[in-house]
Formats: sequence, C-alpha cells, structure tokens
Amino acid sequence: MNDFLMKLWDSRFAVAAVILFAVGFVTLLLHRNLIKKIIGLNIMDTAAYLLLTSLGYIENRLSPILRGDDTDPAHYVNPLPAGLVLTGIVVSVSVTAVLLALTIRLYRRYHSLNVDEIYKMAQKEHGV
Amino acid sequence: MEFTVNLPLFAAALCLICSAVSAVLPEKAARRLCLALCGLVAIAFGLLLAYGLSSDAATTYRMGHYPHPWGNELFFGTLEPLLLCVFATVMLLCLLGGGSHLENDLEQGKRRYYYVMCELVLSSLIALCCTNDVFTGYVFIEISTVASCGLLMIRQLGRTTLASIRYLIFSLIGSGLFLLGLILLYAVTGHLLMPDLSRAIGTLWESGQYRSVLLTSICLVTVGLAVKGGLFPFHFWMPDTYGYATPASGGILSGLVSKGYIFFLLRVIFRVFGTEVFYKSGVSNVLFVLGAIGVIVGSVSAARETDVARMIAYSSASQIGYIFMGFGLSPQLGVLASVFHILTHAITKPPLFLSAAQIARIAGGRDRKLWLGAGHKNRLAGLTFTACALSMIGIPLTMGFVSKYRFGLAAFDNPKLIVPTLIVLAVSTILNTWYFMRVVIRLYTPASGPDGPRVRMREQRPFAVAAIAFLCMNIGFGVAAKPVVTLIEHGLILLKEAL
Amino acid sequence: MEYFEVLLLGLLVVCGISTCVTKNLLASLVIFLAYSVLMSILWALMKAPDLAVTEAAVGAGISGILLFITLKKLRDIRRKADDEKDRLS
Amino acid sequence: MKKTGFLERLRDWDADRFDLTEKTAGDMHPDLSPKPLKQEIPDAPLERLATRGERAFDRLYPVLALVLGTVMIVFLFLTVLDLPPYGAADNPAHNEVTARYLGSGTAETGAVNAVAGVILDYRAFDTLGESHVLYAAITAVLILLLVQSDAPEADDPGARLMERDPILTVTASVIAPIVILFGVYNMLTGHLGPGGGFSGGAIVGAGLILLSFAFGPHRMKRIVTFRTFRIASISALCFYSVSKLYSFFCGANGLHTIFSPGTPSRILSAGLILPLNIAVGVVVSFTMYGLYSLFERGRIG
Repeated sequence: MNDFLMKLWDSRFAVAAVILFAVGFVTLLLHRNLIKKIIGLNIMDTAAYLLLTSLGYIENRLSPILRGDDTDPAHYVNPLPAGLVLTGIVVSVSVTAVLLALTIRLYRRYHSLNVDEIYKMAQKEHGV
Repeated sequence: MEFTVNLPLFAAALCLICSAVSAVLPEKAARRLCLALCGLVAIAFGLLLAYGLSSDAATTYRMGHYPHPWGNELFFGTLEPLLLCVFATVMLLCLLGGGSHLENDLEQGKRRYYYVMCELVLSSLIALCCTNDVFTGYVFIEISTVASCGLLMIRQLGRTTLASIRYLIFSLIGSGLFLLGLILLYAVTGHLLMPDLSRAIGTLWESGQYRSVLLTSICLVTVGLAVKGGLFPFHFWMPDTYGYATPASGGILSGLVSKGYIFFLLRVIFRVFGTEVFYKSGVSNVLFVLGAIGVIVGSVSAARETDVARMIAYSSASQIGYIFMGFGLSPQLGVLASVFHILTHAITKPPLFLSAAQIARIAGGRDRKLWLGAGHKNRLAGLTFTACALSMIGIPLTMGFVSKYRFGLAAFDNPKLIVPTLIVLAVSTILNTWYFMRVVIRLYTPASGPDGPRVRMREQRPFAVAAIAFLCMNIGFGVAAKPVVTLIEHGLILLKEAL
Repeated sequence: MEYFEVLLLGLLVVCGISTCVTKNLLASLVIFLAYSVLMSILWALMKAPDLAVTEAAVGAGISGILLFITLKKLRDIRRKADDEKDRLS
Repeated sequence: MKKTGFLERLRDWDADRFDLTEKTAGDMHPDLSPKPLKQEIPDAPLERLATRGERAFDRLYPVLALVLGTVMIVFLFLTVLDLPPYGAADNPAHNEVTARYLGSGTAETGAVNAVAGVILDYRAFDTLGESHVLYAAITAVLILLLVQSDAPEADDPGARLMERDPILTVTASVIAPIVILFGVYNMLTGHLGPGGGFSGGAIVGAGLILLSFAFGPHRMKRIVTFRTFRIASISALCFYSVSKLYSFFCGANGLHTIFSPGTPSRILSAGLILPLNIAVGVVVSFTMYGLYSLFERGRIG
C-alpha cells in the first residue's frame, strides 16, 4: 500500500493530467452541447500539455534561460517539452476558433446547440 | 541529379508560400496557381522517384544544420515519391474535373480560400508522407484536419456545416489520442525522431522495461490515426462528410486526406515501433478485426443507401476497412496489398464522385431512382462511373482487381486468418457488385419518357480531360501492376531497413 | 512548495471536472478561465516561464475572449429568434 | 416587469435555454449565407429516416462512450503509474538531445532562451507548420463568418453603446498602449528571455481587441483594415516560409548562411530568431484581432 502511495506521489502530475484528459475526452465525445464539447477539447489538450511539461521538469534546477557563461546542462530543466507545448497551444487555440465559428453558423441556422437535435433537424430539413 | 533530393523541401515550402499568396490573388489566378502547383509537385516527385530508382537507396534529408536526434529531418525512399506523385496528380485532376461544380457550390469572393485550403492539404500530405519526426507529423496532421474541414464547409449548406463539425470533433479526438501516445513515447525514450525512437523502443522492448507504457502508446497512436482515417466504429462521419461536400472536395477528402493519415500510420509502424514489436503487441489483430467488420458494415450500409453520393461515401468506409485489414494481416504481403489499395482508392474514388455529380446534374438529383437512362444523356460521365464501379468491384484489367488479388495472396501469409480474409473478400465483392451494378444498370435502362437534352463532350471539357486521365491511370496501373507492385515491395524494404 | 503544487493540482482537477458538469454556460466558461490561470501558475512553478506567459495570454486571454464573444453572439441570435416568434404569434 | 437580478441574468446563460427546439426547422430563417447560392442539385433523400441500426446506435452511444471513458481512465492510470518519477534528473527524457540544446544552444543559435532556440532553430519545421495551422484556422473562420456585403452598422448595437462608455474608453486608452507595448517587448526579446513571437503576438492582439471594445469599429479602422490585415499577415508568412526555406536548404547542403548567431544576450543577435519572432508576432497579433473582429462583426476592420 505504502509502495503504491509512493508511486502515486511520484507521478502526481501524470495522474492529474490523465484524469483531466479523460474528463475532457468524455466531454468531447459525450456531451450534447457544442460549447461544452469545445471546452472539453481544450481541457483534453491542456491536460496532455500538462503531462508533457511535467516530463521536462527536474527538481532544483533553473528555467532554461541560460545565464551568462553557465552552459552546464546539469543546471537547467529540459527545454524541449516547453517548445513542443508552445507549438501545441497554438494548434489548440486555432482549432478552438474554427469550432466556435462553426458553432455560430450552426446556431444561426438551427437555433440549437444540441448536436443530436441539430442532426435530427438536418435530416428533416427539405432540400438545402 | 544530386539536387533532386532537395525537391520535397522545395515542394512543401512552395505549397505553404502559394497558400499564403493565393489569399490575395484574384480568383482565376488563384485557381491557375493551384493547378500549376499540383502539376509541379507531381513532376517534382516523379523526378524524385526516378532518382530513388536509379540510386536504389533511401535518402535522409536534414532540415537545417542539425542532424538527427536534434533537428527535423525528412526521409524518403521510392514509395513516398510514388504516392505523392499520384496524390498530386489526383488533386490536380479533381480540381480540374470538379471546376464547374466549384463555381456553383462556392460563394463568389470566397473561392480563392478553397485553393488556399487545397494547397495546405497538399503541403500536409507531403510532410506526412516524408517526415522523419513524429511531432512534425502531429503538427501537419492538424493542418490537414483544419484545411480539410475548410474544403468541406466551404459549400455553405446546413448539412455540410453539421458534417464539418462532426468531422472536426472526431478528427480532434483522434489527434488528441495520437498526441497522448506521442507524449508517453517521449516520456520513456526522450526522442522524437523516428530512427532514434525506434532504436530506443527496441532496447526497451527487449529489456521489458516500461512495457505497459509502450503498449498503451502503441494503442493510442494506432487508434488515434485510425479514428482520423475512418476505421470501422469511427466511420459514421464519412457519408455526410464525403457525400455533401462539393464533388472535388469529396474526391480529395476520401481519396487523399485519409490516405495521408493512413500512410503516416504505416510509417510509424515500420519506422517507430518496428514491425516485430507492433505485430507482437496484438494491436494488429484488433486492426484486422475492425478492418474486416468495417468492410462488411460499409458495404451493407452502402447497399441500403439510395443517394448515390452517400453510397460512394459508405463504400469508402469499406475500402478503408480493406486497408486496415491488410495492416492486420502481415507486415509483408498484407501491407503491400494495403499500399496498393491506397493507390487504387485514390485513383478510383475521386472520378466516382465527379461523375456522380455530373450525372446528378443532368438527372436532376442524386437519388438513384432519378438516374433512369441518365447514362445515355451524359455518355462520358456514365462511362466513367461504370468503369470505376467495375474497378471497385474488381474486374480484371483494372486496379481494383489487382488489389483484391493481392489481398487474396496476403491472406496466405497469415495461416490463421486465411478463411476469415477470404470470406470477407467474397462477401464484400458480392455486395459491391450488387450495389454498384444496381446503379449502373439503371443508368443504361432506357427511360420511357421523352429524351432530354444530351451533354456533349465540349460542354464539359475539363471534366472530360480529368475523367479520361483517371481512366487511363486506372487501366495503366491495372495492366502494368507487376512493376508497380515490385516498386512498392522495394519501397517497403527501404522503409524498414534504412533506419 | 510541494504542498502548494498539490493544492494547485487538486484545484485544477476540481475546476476541470466542474467546468464539464456545470449546466450554466457562462459559469462553466468562467471556471474554464480559472482553470487556465491555474495551469499557467503551475507551468510557472515547473520552470517553464515561456509556457506560463503564453497560456496566460492565450488560454485565459484569447480563448476566453473568443468563447465570451461566441456566447454573446449566440444570445443575440436567440433573442432575435424570440422576437421574431413573438411577432409572428 | 422583467426581473433583472444577478441570478436571474445568470440564468439567461443556462445551457438548455439555448435550445429553441419547439421551433421546427421549416420556418427558420436560413440566414446562413448572405446571398443564396445557385443550387442545381437538390440533396436527394429528403425524408430520409434514420435506419433501425442507426437508432439503436444512438441509444447505445452514451453507454458506449461512458464505458470507453472509464476503461480509458483505468488504463491510462495504470500506465502513468509506471512512468518515470516526476522531477528526477535521470529520467529518459533528459538525454543527449537536451544536453546539446542547453550546452551548445547559445553558441549554435545565439539565443539565450533555450526554448526559443529549440523551436525556431533546431526544430523549426514544426514551428513553420504551427503558424500555418493558425493561418488555416483564420482562413476557415473567414470562409465561415465573413459577410461580404456592407452590412449596416445597426447590426451591432453593443459596439455603439460601448463607444460612449467613458469608463471603458478612459481605462482602455491608459491600459491598451501598455499592453501593446508589453506585447512588443515580449516579441522582441523572445531570444533573451521568456516570451517570443507567439505570446507577444497574442498580447498585442489582446491589446487591439481591448481598443476595439472601447472605441468601436469605426475608429479601429484607422489602425487595422482588411487590407492591412491581409498584407501584413501574408507578407509575414511568406517571409517566414522563404527565410526558413533558405536556411533549411543551406543547412542540408552544408552551405554557409548569411545569418550568424552574433553575440548572445544582445538584442540584435541570434540570427534568424529575432526576425522570425517578429514575423510570427505580426501574424499572431493580426490573426487574433481578425478572429475577434470576424466573430463580433463578420468582417475585419
């Protein structure tokens, strides 16, 4: 038991990230409301980024902004995950914008945010 | 000749630059630029293919000053140039053949953005097929997702907007899973470049360390890309997506975009996990089962559909099932059949969408009941539809026959799966014949009413050019299958060995 | 310091779950912004200042603005539709 | 009388209130596109009812998804417990790759901020793709929301009201310049400290949005029009692609580039990183403002 708790403590960030990832995933997949889906997507993505960032952290080290002549890699945390996450954040904000624009268009036409309702209406709809 | 290896970089960068420039050009110029770009890319990869064949070795191309554990890289042997050459040609022909529909379906003033999206899709296809770095793959997957969503929703109907939001949501689920898989891989290996990852994974697998993390990440990456490609339980966005988009987009989305993800998955299997680890992990069996179910379910759904465009879209779902089934069969003949089927599908599906739209225009709708005798009214479109339907069924001399034959051969590569594979092949061929022939027979049944106006060749010249080119490619690859198969075989060996 | 981290993590999970289950869209949006700010603080603690700045500007800033504007737009559309319905009936 | 208490107003945002399902699809305003498009081919299956299989699937779907979610949590939970511990120095993620980024990063790229060096020099292809994701997104939003006719301003009563709000105007005129200045600073010193093109651009974009809130679209036209938006972001993107093409090409063929790392920790150093940060910043700031403007008004500027 103690062993398990130690493990849990060692990977606390990963555990939190996984819980958030699953919450976001289920919201994105399950929730009927489009706005909620979008928020779920954002939570899923940020949870993945949290996991990635936590991989780069090393205790008692400095942030990866090199100070003076001190270029000893053993003094800084890992800069690669931060770079990847930076890229990822841009991607998720772009996708969020597209999804929101699509939501506005759908709402203008169907006056609903519920995907199932919209789907039913679209099937009933005549012609265009 | 040495300069040829720079061509993928130039092609990708040119696509990105053109996509930016297209947004400010007049619409006609944007269209010409996009067509010219597709042609150029096709020629560039044709040259690269010739270079690859003459040098008989794969090339690792360093992007920038830093070699592989540090910087980005491209990797290409003979398979990638072949696929990209075909993809760029198909895109060119789709845009050419669907041109008249584009003018009807797209709002004036926004047409140039269509070409922006096409160029972005092409750039992401190049990057996905050539990259040697998994994270670059992730970024370009996202470009491809957003751009293909743009191709879909630019026809501004209620249905397409709805279809694009569903498509986008499923794509994002897929890329989220893929990203998580990458992160787990990074956590246990510390690498992102394919050769280093593969080496690290090999060592870890042998030592048995982090076994569960490796297995989970294999599952996540495969499932993520399979969701994006449209494997069975995740295929139901397909009919709306492909069926309601403007025909050129339907062709591009079903023929090329999903193939980009699938080919990237193939590269990940071969160059990151390694075929041994992947086929030992058991994920391949899941792929086989889902693929086989997908083939049957897709065919059954297609047979129940009366709207021809949606029927073709469901048939895409079943073709994708074939491809994943091949992945599940075996890393040699199975994958070979799958790659050939990628080509088949890319060359056969777009003309089906184009000719269906062309026939629907003369017949007054896409419901097959309206299509009575329409084959006489527009002979070329009828002929194209019929020929491509025959190719989908698998009549000799067409590409479809070769890929079915290769799947049959591949079945004997995996003794446990001979019977199920053959049953699936037989059932789906029967269903294919049933639903395609039903439409074709209707096309050529003389209508009882008065003859309507006929569409002549010169009224649809761009479509005629595209259709004839597609048919020539189809028959050409079908007749000369032997060298193509050898080429793919060789390319797969290069892909695996040049780590 | 570690306990502060764990506290933040706990809050993060609570925010993440509650933003997904809240019925009210505005409330869930505000919670989402709190989530983004917490995330940004965590990244600052993890010695990734670039990410902290970016997440504060993007997650809590731009995404928030876009979501708010979307909600406002949706409400305007709904009101217009309601007015139309009242006029018709 | 309509109650306007806080809670009552909050109720206005309830998720269910957005679903006006009593209306049928028939009598809805198809104000989806400003101009009706020429439509030749009616979409065929008009009264296509869901097949039985589809309906069964609809019912099973929530259950399936929930099961899937639970299974996923359990699997991932078991997996991450096996991950290397948080914060340890000997994790597999800290290997020779990182060592070079940190050890020779300043000498090779000239950037003091190792993250900037990684994303704009070592792994620049990713970042090139990333800015094109943003570009694809703004193009998609343009397709969806751009209103091409000159819509009357009366569409937007909120903006006019706010134009007269003195508190907002005064506050914004004090704060917005500071925000924009900070964004520009952030953009220009991306190679020296935390920040860079993306975060700086987002901050500048937020400043522009604040200005637009306060002063309304009319006065914003002096700063940003559709023309400036297009020219600035497209030339920045082209500059980005061309310069990276040049540096990739030189790197791959072992040629000497005209960009040198310079003296680290100077403002004019780090070769291409500073110009690239500026280009990314321009793209991002205009894109962010453009997104806001499209969402709010259906046009840019």
